[in-house]
Amino acid sequence: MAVVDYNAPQSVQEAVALLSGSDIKTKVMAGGTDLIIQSKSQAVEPLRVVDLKHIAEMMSYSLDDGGLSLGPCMCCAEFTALHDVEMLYPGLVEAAYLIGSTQVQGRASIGGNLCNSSPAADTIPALIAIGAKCLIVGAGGERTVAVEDFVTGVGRNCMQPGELLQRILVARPAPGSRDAYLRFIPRTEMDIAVAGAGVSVTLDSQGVCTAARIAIGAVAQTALLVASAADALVGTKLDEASVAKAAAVASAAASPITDRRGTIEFRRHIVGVLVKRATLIAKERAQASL
Amino acid sequence: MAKLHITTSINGEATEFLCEPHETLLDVLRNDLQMTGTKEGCGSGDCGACSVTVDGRLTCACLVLGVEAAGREIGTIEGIGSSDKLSVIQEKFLEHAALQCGICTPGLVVSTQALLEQNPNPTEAEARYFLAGNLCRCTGYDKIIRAVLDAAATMRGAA
Amino acid sequence: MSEAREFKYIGQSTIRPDGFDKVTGRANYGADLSLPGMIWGKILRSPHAHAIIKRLDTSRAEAFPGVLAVATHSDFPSVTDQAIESGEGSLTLLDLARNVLAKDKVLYHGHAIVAIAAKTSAIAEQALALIDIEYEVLKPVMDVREAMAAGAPILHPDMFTQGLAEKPTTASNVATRLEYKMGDIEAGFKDADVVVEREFYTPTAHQGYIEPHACTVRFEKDGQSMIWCSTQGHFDVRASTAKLLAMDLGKLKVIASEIGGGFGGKTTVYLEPVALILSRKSGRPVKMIMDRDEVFKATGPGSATRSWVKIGARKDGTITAMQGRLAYEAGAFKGSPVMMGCMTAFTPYAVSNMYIEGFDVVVNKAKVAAYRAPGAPQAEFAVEMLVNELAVKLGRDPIDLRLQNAAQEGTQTIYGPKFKRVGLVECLEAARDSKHYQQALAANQGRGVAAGFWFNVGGQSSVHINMNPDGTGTIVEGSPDIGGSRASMQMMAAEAMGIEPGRLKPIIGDTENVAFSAGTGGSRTTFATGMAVIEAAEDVVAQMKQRAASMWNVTAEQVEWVDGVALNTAGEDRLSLAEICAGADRTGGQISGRGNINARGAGPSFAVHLCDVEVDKDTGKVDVVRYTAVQDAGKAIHPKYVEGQYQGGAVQGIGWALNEEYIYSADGLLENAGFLDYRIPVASDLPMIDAIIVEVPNNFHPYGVRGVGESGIIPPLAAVGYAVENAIGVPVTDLPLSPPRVFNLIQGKG
Amino acid sequence: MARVTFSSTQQQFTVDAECEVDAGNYRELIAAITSRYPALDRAELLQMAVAIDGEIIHEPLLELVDSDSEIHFFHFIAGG
Repeated sequence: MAVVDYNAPQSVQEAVALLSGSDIKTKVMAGGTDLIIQSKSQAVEPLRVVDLKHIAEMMSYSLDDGGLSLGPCMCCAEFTALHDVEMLYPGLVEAAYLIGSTQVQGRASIGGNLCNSSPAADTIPALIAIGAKCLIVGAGGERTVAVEDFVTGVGRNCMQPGELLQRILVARPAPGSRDAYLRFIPRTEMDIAVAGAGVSVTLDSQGVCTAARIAIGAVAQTALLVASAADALVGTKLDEASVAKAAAVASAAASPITDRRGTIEFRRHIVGVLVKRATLIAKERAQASL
Repeated sequence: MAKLHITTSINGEATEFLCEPHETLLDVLRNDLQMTGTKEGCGSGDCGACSVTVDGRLTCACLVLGVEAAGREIGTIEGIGSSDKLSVIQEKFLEHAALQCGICTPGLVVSTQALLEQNPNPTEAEARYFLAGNLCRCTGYDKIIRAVLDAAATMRGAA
Repeated sequence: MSEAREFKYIGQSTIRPDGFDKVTGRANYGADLSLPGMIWGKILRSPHAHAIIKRLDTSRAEAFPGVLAVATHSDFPSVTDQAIESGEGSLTLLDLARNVLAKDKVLYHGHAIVAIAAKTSAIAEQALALIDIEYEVLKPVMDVREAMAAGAPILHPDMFTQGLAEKPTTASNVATRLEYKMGDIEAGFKDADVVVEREFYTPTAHQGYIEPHACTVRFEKDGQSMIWCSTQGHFDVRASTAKLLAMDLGKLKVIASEIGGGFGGKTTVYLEPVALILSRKSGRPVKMIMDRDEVFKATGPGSATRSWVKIGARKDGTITAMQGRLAYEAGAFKGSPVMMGCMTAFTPYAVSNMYIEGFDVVVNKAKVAAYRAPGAPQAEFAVEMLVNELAVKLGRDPIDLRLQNAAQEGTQTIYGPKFKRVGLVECLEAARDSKHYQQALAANQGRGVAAGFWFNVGGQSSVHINMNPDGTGTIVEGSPDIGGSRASMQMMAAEAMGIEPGRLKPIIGDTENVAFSAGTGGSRTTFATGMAVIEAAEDVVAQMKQRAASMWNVTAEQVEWVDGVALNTAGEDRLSLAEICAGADRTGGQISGRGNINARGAGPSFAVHLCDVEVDKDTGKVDVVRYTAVQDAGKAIHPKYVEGQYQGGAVQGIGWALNEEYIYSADGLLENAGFLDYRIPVASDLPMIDAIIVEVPNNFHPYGVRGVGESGIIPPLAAVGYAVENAIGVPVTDLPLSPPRVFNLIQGKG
Repeated sequence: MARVTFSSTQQQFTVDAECEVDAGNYRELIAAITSRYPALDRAELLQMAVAIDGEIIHEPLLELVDSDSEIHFFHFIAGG
């Protein structure tokens, strides 16, 4: 894909119009950290690019009693510096921090990570764990889709041609409810996740888990919400046995592949370790938030 | 393919150039503007040799389209230090022998400046993580990190 | 030299003379030169690991608008087979030509086949897609075991194993078998109370320099051609390119750009001859730059190896026998560094009975190139892992055991000569006495100790020093500066002349303005080119004394040279260097000194490393928590850059030990040709690397220099490897110790 | 008489592990041993590096050899 046409619309409406009216392949660009590399690797097919970074609402966020409403193109470097967001969604901020280097974070965005729909994307399990939703806009109007339903396959998502992701919405966590995200890589930085795990837990004043969500990444064609793993936590005090059980259930739910980043067996094992460790971090945070 | 006319600012200087839509900012800097201080090591954002700032934010020039520079403020290695005086960071890199072959050095200087603007007093671990996207194959990073921490201390002292 | 010699400049850490350009981005590297009218070259590479080219038709590409030239193997004048010197010793001209552009058969994924030059690189890339090519895909051979097995697919039907007692009658993937022996190996093992043995594997690893190969060339119709390129040896580029294209050396000027890392990988040619063909055909200057994936696919990595080593010792710790069998991958064409593996493996030890055999084996991977101490890290990995095991079995401290058996002055080496003065014992003692070695380990931690040996080499270096009328001067040398060597040259010349280093500017001459100099490699530059610099500086001083003598009407013998000033011992006169230079026009013309030498007497450099790791036993992830590199520099001219060599070598070795490896598909396709998945260490992976400089002077060098570039990468494989073994309590045999492998070892599935 | 030690590979052609020859320089030494061991390839020998009394020399053609020198042959060592 060689970029032959570049557009920088100023509004969502203009962007939607650009997406609908093209006879060559058209892709939206947020940070471009995936798109530009992809366009270099197959230089033959012509590509039209719609850059969303000139649309103010795509770059902004709001946080109020209703929760977080995030412009999907805000770069991770800006997002991870939002202390008010970090207080409430530390796991999502961790996931955004883990995407690439400092340089990549200067461009890459949570929306881009989501729409690129890689199985190993770090923010997707983190978003699923906190029950995030996607507000999608197109010529036919708006619709809302849960993140776990947004991604439909390797590099594929539920958006139709002409649609774009306008907003990422997350409810405000109650006191006693917090998240965590961990991934495993061979080095300390600069790698793609071998496995990832996002966990959110809600504790009551007695420290009993009343709700939980566990999502795992890089161990299936899409990030998976593993309700049965979360069920193992609900009603417990997140003691060693229940956390171990949740980890085992998550491992069993994984259906990874062997590739240059890991084997089936290793990924399956690692994702369990991550679920366990992330649950304990979320637990600590939840307790502190009470 | 028709070339696009782009008006931008590079190191504070109003600049115009023509580029094709597929060209990256790195292509434009190196091939169209002859600003070869920004180096290419991978073309995929994995090595940091082409580190620049766009509106003050650190990024890799190979991950930015040239056309995106329109209306932005681009910062490159050529904008650091003056023609007769090196910046503290550059001086500390030389003093600590924090370069061997030197190909990663412009990128590291640009990244270090971004680090110290954001965090004037980084710990060793903070410096190492911030700079993890700048690969160096010669030094083992030891002297680079020492230079960065020393530059930070010196700049704090001077401030 | 006298060990107590006092130096004025040597041993200080000055600011490197090329530093300003490097920190400001002004330094020009391989890809940084553009010429008027320049066009861009790109290469079509094989999508298969092993295939016959059935049909090749470039006509559609040639007709594509904007394409100005196409080159294939048939553009080489018919070449006769002859040896070409490169970093790896010998690569025949035919093999080099077939590596640069494939002939009839492709032998690895990424093997170059056709080059196209076009107005822009985008047009060149589009035109590559228009080349019509048909392959008959063959089964690839990806490992020495497969390659050596009976019935293996044969890469070269005309290759017969050399070094066998009887001349073979069937073709083989084994290019050469060689052996070294000393004493009686069987008697040595009979004499042993304890025997350890193991098989080991090391993966294909790349030098990983950050600057891709790049060149800009111009072929002129009068035959005067120019190559600007990133290389460790521009005279070698000239020799190889001139031979491949049947040109006179005098018609080919090669300019060495600044070089963005090489580590041995930039000691041969890939792009330069191809670009020159494209320039000749198009009549335009041509620039070629490899993409990063081309660098990984098609430029020389270091050999993957399989080895078996066995060591016997008496209860008192005396090692009585060392035996080994090393099989090294050469890649697609013969010429792995297995000989050097054999020569270095046991050399840190003074043992009477040794036997080692080596096999140079071709496989369907890129032809290996030199990689920092070529061949030695892989061999020493096997030996040092076992010496550590031996220490445990004997109940001995691993450094103490090594000290008992350490090679020293007079020790007979397996490859022939006896050692002159060497510094292994001093390095071991410094490691033993370090704070690091005294520090206790925490839970889940382990420690590894390992030694390494590299010969260091001398060879030809040419230098002249041109003095200016104001007493400043230019040092013109022929060794590309890859890590700060200009600073050392400046300091050595300054020391010899008795003037401030800043008065002398060192530059790297091109092939026309300095005489032949061997490439930067083998840890030879500070040693050999340094000797040439000293000789040239002494030549300048001799001429200065002569000029002063003629001014004073005395003989040169009556003139003394002290701190850059000529003193008349027959009177009170004194003339500074600057004054003599200022009056040079009246005393016989300007002054320049010359030092063209073939340096001998290179002194081996031994290294000893200590590594502490911490292992996450749930995930197999290894964290290097403390690391110390000790090495004998002979004399550290510029201590900070010497430390930098130790630290850089250590970290390259840590990468090799922990995560770096070429990953191939079942079809022999390289799956990790990028920095994302070829995982070299990043800043956050590492602690500070403590460097301890030991100085046991090399008496063959005026200032005692040995050379420090290479030994530092030899010990880390076993230092890290044994630290992991020590932490997890399970024998380690294969690298890299990536998390899945370590986890499997912990689980008993190694 | 200078003492020459052959490499293991060379011993396939010489059978002897070492020999003593009378030679003033390296060129004469090569002439002496190739006449005694015709199976040794003279051209190949001249391309090899040599250690004379422990000092490694890469292009030894005119190198002087003492009457009590020890000579070892080996292949050219390069490096990274």
